[in-house]
Formats: sequence, structure tokens, C-alpha cells
Amino acid sequence: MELSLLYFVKILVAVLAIIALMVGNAIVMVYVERKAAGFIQRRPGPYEVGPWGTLQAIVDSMKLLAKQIFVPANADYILFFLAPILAFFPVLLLFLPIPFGPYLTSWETPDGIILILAFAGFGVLSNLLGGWASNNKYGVLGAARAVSQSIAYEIPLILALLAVIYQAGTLNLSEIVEAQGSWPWQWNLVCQPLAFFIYLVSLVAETNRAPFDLPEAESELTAGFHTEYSGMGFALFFLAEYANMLLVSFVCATFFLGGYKGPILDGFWWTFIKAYLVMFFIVWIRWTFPRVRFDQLLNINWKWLLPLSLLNLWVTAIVIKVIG
Amino acid sequence: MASSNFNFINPFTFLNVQDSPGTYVGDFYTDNFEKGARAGNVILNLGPQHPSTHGVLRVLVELFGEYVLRSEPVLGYLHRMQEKMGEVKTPYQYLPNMGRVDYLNPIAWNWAFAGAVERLAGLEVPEKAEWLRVVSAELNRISSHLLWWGAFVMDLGGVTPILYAFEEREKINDILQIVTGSRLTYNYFRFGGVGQDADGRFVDLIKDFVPYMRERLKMYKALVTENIIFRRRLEGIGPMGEDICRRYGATGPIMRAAGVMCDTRRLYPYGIYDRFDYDIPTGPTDDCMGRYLVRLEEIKESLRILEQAVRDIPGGPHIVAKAPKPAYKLPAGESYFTVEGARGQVACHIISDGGKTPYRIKLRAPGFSNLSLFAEAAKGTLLADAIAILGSLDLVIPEVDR
Amino acid sequence: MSEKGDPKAREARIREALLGFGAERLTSPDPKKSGVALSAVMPGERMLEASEWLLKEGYTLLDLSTCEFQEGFLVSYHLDSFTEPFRLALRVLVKDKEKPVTPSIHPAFQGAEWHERESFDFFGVVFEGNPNLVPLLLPHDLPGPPPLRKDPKALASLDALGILGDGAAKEGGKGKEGGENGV
Amino acid sequence: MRAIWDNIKGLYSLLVGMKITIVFLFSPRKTVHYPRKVVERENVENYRGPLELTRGKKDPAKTPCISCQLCVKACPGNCITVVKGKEGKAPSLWTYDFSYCCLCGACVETCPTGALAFSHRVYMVAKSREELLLDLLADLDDRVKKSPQLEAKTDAKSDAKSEAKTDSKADAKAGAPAKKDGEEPSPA
Repeated sequence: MELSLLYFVKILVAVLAIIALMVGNAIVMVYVERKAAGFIQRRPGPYEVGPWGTLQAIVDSMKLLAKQIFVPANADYILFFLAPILAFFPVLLLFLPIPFGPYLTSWETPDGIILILAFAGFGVLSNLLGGWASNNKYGVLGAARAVSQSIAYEIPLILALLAVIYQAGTLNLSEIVEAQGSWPWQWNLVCQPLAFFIYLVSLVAETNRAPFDLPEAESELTAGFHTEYSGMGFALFFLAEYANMLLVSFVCATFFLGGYKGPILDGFWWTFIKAYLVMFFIVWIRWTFPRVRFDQLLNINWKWLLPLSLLNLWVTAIVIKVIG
Repeated sequence: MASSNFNFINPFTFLNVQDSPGTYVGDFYTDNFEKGARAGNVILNLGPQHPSTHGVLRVLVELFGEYVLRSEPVLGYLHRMQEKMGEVKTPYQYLPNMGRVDYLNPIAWNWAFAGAVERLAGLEVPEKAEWLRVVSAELNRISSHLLWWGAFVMDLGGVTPILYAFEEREKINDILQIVTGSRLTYNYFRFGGVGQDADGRFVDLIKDFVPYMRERLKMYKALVTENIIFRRRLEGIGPMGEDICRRYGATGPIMRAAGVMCDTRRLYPYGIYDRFDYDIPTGPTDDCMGRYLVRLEEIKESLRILEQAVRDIPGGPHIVAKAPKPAYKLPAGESYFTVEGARGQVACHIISDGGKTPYRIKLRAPGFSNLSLFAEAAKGTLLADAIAILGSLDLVIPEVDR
Repeated sequence: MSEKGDPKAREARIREALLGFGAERLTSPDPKKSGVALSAVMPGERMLEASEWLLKEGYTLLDLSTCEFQEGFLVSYHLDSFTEPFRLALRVLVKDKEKPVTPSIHPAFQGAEWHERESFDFFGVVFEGNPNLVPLLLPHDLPGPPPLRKDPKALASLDALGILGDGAAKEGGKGKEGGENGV
Repeated sequence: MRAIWDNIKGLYSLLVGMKITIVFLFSPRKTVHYPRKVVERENVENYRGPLELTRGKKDPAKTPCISCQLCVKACPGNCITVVKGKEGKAPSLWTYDFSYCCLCGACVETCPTGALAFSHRVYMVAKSREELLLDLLADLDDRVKKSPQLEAKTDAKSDAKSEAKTDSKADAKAGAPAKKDGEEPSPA
């Protein structure tokens, strides 16, 4: 793969498209989430701004842009401002190897999933910095929770993906999609149900969403690591959260739900439909379940998910050896 | 410190501050609390503005990691000196204050004060008024428990159930509005009766409400009570046995969850409670789950009382013929009247010297005693558990602070 | 916990015990009229012993209601056992108005800590032995005398009200506007 | 072993909870969307809003108030001011500070002539404290202008009921914004 001007232009266009996708996704998801929350709670949700409240998210983001950024006394200035930026920008990179459609991959790389897993760790770094730098005890507690949660759940997440990687024999995301068929029973969901379940649980924990939203546990730590953030700082954290959700949903769609393949007419729409179904699932459980406690959260990981994912990996390896 | 210029600081300042007490200038209570703290432990102010302290309670906690070593509630952020107000107003004028002491369970407070005055003055209450009192008190108990249920689940991170609880609460508000005219701070009782008689719609709505509520309780059970996350969060958390309850004076569902059948309705029957057939639920366990289950059972028992009440409605006037006027003077003497509120024993102690206004009014708030137990129950638990214990005490801060 | 038995025997037992702790003016007012079954004036220094005994009997401190009279501060401890309808009102009369001090019952009833702090806030009665006697409901730097103390002219006499006697109020103290301009 | 089985059963309980919320997601909303819809008339009728002067039995345009000041004395919040007029007993000024009112009803209950009643203004809005200082005589004049004849009480009730029926019918037409309730506008 040679580096040419065309190649750079392609990457540049891809990055711009990804930024547009992330911002657009955040706006859509804020609306969907609030509307879904409203409907689940039997109230209309956003209603007044625009038809059916569709402009609510845009107006909210305008408000956040215009808000004063408040810096607490004794906060660490550099880190305080660096943290939201660090939360947002690495996610850009993570979208590069995702195959949205058959030919719609920003950067076709043989080890795409390695890239994603390697840079996914940046998110928690920003949480840690944000909580630490804001000189707030809630923030520090939230940051500490974020780190141990993220580190713990990365392991079963990787192990669950590894089983699929064994099966497909490749680290390239497009090839993983190609290894699956068009019909739902040909997807990895069917032959790797346990891995799918483990991945589903871990992705909720990795994105700090309820019922695993301990770093920002509202009723305990007010807002956890972003307690002191207002205006754009908060907006960037928010954006990063939704971008992370979108990313793990795309990875989920790619690995387990057949990616861009569908019963009729393969294409990027299938990826989007599947990813947004996963997103809806995340939203749905957020408004259904109470939050787990921190030691329970770690127990679920170390006592259940980790052994199960190891078992799954082991069985997969044996089966592959026997069959292949 | 205004941060107009950039100040680059040592990132370890945070720890250093903790190592040398006195660097942070806390207020009176923080300093007082800090004296007992071990160096290196974090002292955290939960509140007065905190999502799960329900109003303006402030709890100082000393944390080691996430473990609560010590805690001390700091009250007084909503103190309104209700007892002093009672000494400057005539009893009749003081009655509306009772709705404001505990805004979630005003009927019990109405009853406590009206009962104490009636006891002192020797006023008889007509049968119809007693019926209306019982019905409104039970409806109010259900609505108070419903709001607690929602808020408690919200403390544990489940945001949705509180809005389901509000659906039922709105129905109860509709019913109580027929007789009281208001939806929150009811001022319904009068000395020697109640303010307004009920009409047919009142009874019809109650008849509709009882089966509806039973159906909803099934949904509550499936959605929350049997949820594994919820159960794991509550089972075995914050045990409060009979001994600790007695030492701290905790009453109501907390004491009943500890297995003591303490209920003023049974022990000192007031109103026409002795006519109805109902059970006093006592908890299977004395932990948060036990307290939760006791309260849900109490909703069922209140529904049973309502069901029996609408079957047999007495006639007659809703207030005595010569009801006390606003300038009514209490006879000299003392009286003590207790009522079973949603949170425990509500009591009113009146001393009168025969003057225009009462000589002294003491309001016994159940939440006050229940909260004093928190410091001991939360010792050594995780922060999240401490929040769950705080929620399970069912606090209403205006009532605690009075 | 106290055994359920004959109410009269129980009353006799509690009476006897309270007399042993130095109770005076033991009366049993009609519970229907006053709300308490047994009222007694205790010497302050024996109150802790009495409450320890009552805790063993299964009693609970309901509240602590202080009131100012001409004779001093009357601290009423309301206790209940919840197993039988027999509520007690134990009173301690703190006679010294300049320095009102009485021992705390915190070692027996830990819940009394807050009630005592509340009385300290409102009346300035000091409870010796309370581990944390700082203002609870009022600000710690509230100027002026405690808010529920009354104007000396408006003070009623304890005997005239008859609340320590048999409950029958005598004519007295009538016409006084209690607390309207209490200091 | 039992703990493991419990946890697996617990997963089922999570599915039950998810089923409940997804059913609610697709079931109709419960909110009464205020500017477009209003609550039923029956619910408004027993609401105790700010005070209003009733209309006299003999002369519907006059208040039966005799300026006896009993309500002023009874009020715990001292929010009523009544000034007696020069001719007769009728008041010349009747103001009432709603911001101090606790809606306890002491005035209504003490009034010897029944001149006071609670209005049912659920939708009253005030933008400043001054707007809450209500002049009840002016309010009475407004109402008299609107309907000079005093309707009999039973008529008013049946009227309200029929209106409530039309309201509920309008509500039943799915989504169609119900016509505005016949509520009296709040005094500005």
C-alpha cells in the first residue's frame, strides 16, 4: 500500500465524513434517546421545539456552545481543557477501519480491529484526566471508577471478539464480514451466541451506560468525572459518549450481525440499521434497569464474563482444530 | 479564588491538602467533623444539593476509598421553626402549617394536630368525619409510599419507575382534591371534623382506584421487586435490627421491617380504625429489601381498608355543630396525640395555659428519629449502599427539619 | 423484651421501678384524655439509670419535649414500648435558669442525641454527656438567646397548669398570651 | 451452584422488565399536553384556587360583603385588606395578596354572609409579585360584565358537565388539539 496524494485525500474526506457522522449521530441519538425515554415513561418527550420536538437537540447544542465554561478553583488548567478534547478525537480514528459498506471503508487495513482496540483505551484516559483535573472529590471518585471499570471490561470484550477472529482467521473487518453470510442464520450471532452476549454486556460497560454508568452515577456521584464541566466541555464528553456508543454498535454489527450483508441488496444501509438496533437496545436497557453497585460490577466481570469468555475461546479453538 | 490567570499547580495538591487538615477552610460542621477524621481519608459533603438527598439534607461522610467510615447528617437547611409559629398563631390559624410540615403525608400531620387539640378540648368527632379522616389518611399513605417507591428506585439508578408511580399519585391527587381542594399541602381537618364532605364521585373514584392499583402493584413487582439487579442492591444492605431501632427511636416501616408489630393504628386505636380488618405487615428481613417490601405490603393493606370503607359509608354531618372558630382558645392543660404516618409515629404534644395561643407545641417527626439512625447503619458500607440506606429511610426533609 | 402480661401487674412493676429511681409525683392520667398512661417527675441524675432499665424493658424514646415554665425547664421524655399501649412521660425539671444543665441519656438511647441537641438549640438546656452538643437545626452563629425561651412575663406556672398533677387543669395563667413576644 | 442458578434466573427477570418497558414504549402517553389539551372540567371544579367574591342573591352585580373584618382577623397569613365604603356596609376596597395566601379556607369559613368562595383558576399565571395582589372587587365587576345575570347553581353545574362532555369528545379524536377550555382568563 503506497502513500499517494490520492490516498491522503481519501483519508481526509473520510475523516470529515466521520466527524459529520459523529455529530449527526449525536444529534439524532439525543433526540431518539429522549423520545424513547419519554415514551417508556409514558410522556411525550421533547415536543415544543420544531415539529415533534425534532429541533430540540440542535437547540440544546446551541445552548451548550453559548454557555460559559466554568473552571473550578485550583483546577489543573491544561488537563482540564485537554480531557474533553482527548475524549472526542481518538474516536475519529477508530471509525477508520469500519467497513460501512462493501466498498465503503475509510482505511482498508489488515489489522483493523487491533487499531480499534488499541485506541479505545483513550476514552478512559480522558475520563481519568477530566475527573482528576477538575479538583472535585466526586470527579476523582468517578475517574477511579471509570479506570477500573474500563480496564476490567476490556478483557472479556477482547476475548469475545477473539473467538470470532479465530473463526474468521483474519483481523481485517471487511474479511470478517465477508466470512458471514447474508441471512441471519449465517451470522456469527448464531455460531457464537455466548461471545455475542459477553460482547453486549461489555459494550454497555465500556461506554459507561446504565446499568453500568458508575463513573457518572448520578444518584451517588452527582455526575462523576464530568461534574465540573459545563458548556462545550460537557458537550464534548457527551459527543464522545454517543460516538463511542456508535463505534461499539458498528463493531457489534460487523462482528456478529453480518455487517453490510442482508437478505436483500447488500449495502451500507444494513450496517446502519443493525448498528442503530444495537444503539436502541442500549437506550432501552438504560431506561429499564437500576444501576449495579461497583463491587457487583467487577464481580460480574471477573467471576462471570471472564471465565465464560475464556471457555468460549477455548471451545472455539477446539472446534476449529477439529473441523478445520 | 478567582482564576483569572493561568495557575499551573502540582497535580498532587489534592492529596497534600488531605494530609494537612486546616488547609481547606470548611464551615463549622466540616471543621467539627474533621476533628475525628484520620489523616488521608477524604471527607465528602453529600449535599445540601445532591440528587439523592431528597431536598436539602447534607451528609458529611468520611471515605476510605469508597467505604464510608463515618457519617454525620447536618440538618437545618429547611428549618422553619414550626414550633415557634405554633406559639404565635391560634390553633385554628396554625392548622394550615400542618400540611407544610410533611408535604408528602399532610393528612397524618393534620390528624396529629387536630387530634391533640380535640383531646385537650374534649371535642367529639362525628362518625362521618372519622370515616373521611380514615379514607383520606389511607389514600395519603398510599400516595406517600408511591412517591417514596419511585424516588428510592431512582436512588438506585432506575429512572423510569418514578414516572409510573406518578400516574397513580395523580389519580390519588384527583380523589383527594375532591374533598380537600388541593393537590399537595392538604389542609383538610378541622377541630371536630373535616373541612368538606365527600360526594358520590369521591366514592366512585376510590372504587375504581382500588382494583387498578392492585394491577399496577403486580407490574411494580415484575419490573422492580423481582429484578435481579435491584435485589442484589438491597438484600443484606443496611440491617437495622430491633435493638438499634429501639435505641434510636426509629418507628414505622423501619421498626416493622425489624419484626416489631408497632403500629399506632393498632396500639392506640384512633378514628374508626378498629372497625376495619387489616394486617400490620412486618418485614421478612431487617435490611433495605425488608423495608422496601413492608412499604409495598402497606399499600396493599391500605387498599384493603379503602375497599372495606367504601362498602359501608356512615351518614351524618362531617363536622360538629359548634365547630371551633378561628379565635378558639384552648383550655389549659397538656395533651399528646400520636398518629401512624407513612414514615412512622407522628406525634403532637400541646401544652396550653388557656391563653389565645398554645403555650408550647412540640411536633414529633418520625423522619427525625429515623435519620439519626443513618450514621450507625451506614458505617463501613460502600457509598452506593449508604445512598440506598438513606433512600430506604424514606426521608422528607421539611419534616425532619420542621 | 418485656413479657406480655396483666396490664395492672405491668403498671405496678414500672411504677415500682420508677419509684426506685427516685420518681416523684407519679400519676396515671387517663390515656384517652392526655395521651400518656403514666407520668412522673424524675431526678435528673437518675434519668440515665431509669432509661437504661426502660431500654431493657423494651421501651423506645419517642421524643424529648422541653418547655419553659416559671419553675424552670420541664424536659418531658416520652417513651413507648410498641408492644402494649402504655406510654410513659418522664419529666425532668431543670430548675437553674441561668445555667440549665441536666445529664444526657445518650448512653442508653443514642437517638436522644439529636433530641437533646434540638432542645439545646431552642432552649439552651445543656445535656451533659452528649457527645456532639453542637447546634442541629439552627445556625451555629445565631445571635441572641435561644428562640423558644419566653418573655418572663408570659411564663406560666407549672402548678397552675396542673400538668404534673392529675391532669385536671386549674384556672390559672389564663389570658396570658404565651410567646407572642417571647424573646 | 444455587447461586449460579439464581443468577441465571435473574437474567430472566431482566427480560421481564425489558418486556414491560417495551410495551409501555408503544402504548399511549398519559400526559395531558397543556396548551393543546386540558384536564377534564370535573377535575378543575373542585380545585381551590385564589379567592373570589361571590355575587349577591338580590343584586347579582354586588357583593354580599358587609366589611365586618372577620376574614381579616381569621387569616393566618394577613393577606386580606378590606376597607369599608362610605355608604352602607359594602366595601370600597377588597384586595388580597395571593402570594401570602395558604389557601386554608379560614376566611371562607368565617364569612357570615357567604361573600367569599374559592375560584377554580387552575391556569392562573403571574409574572411578578405585584400581579398577585388581586383586587377582588374589580374581578367581580369583570365577571358581572361578562354575564350580568346570575345563573342558578344547578344550571352552572349541568352546563359545566355538558362542556366537559364535549371536551372529552374532542380529546377522543386522536391527537386533535382539544378546543380551549372555557376557563376564565386570569385577571391581569
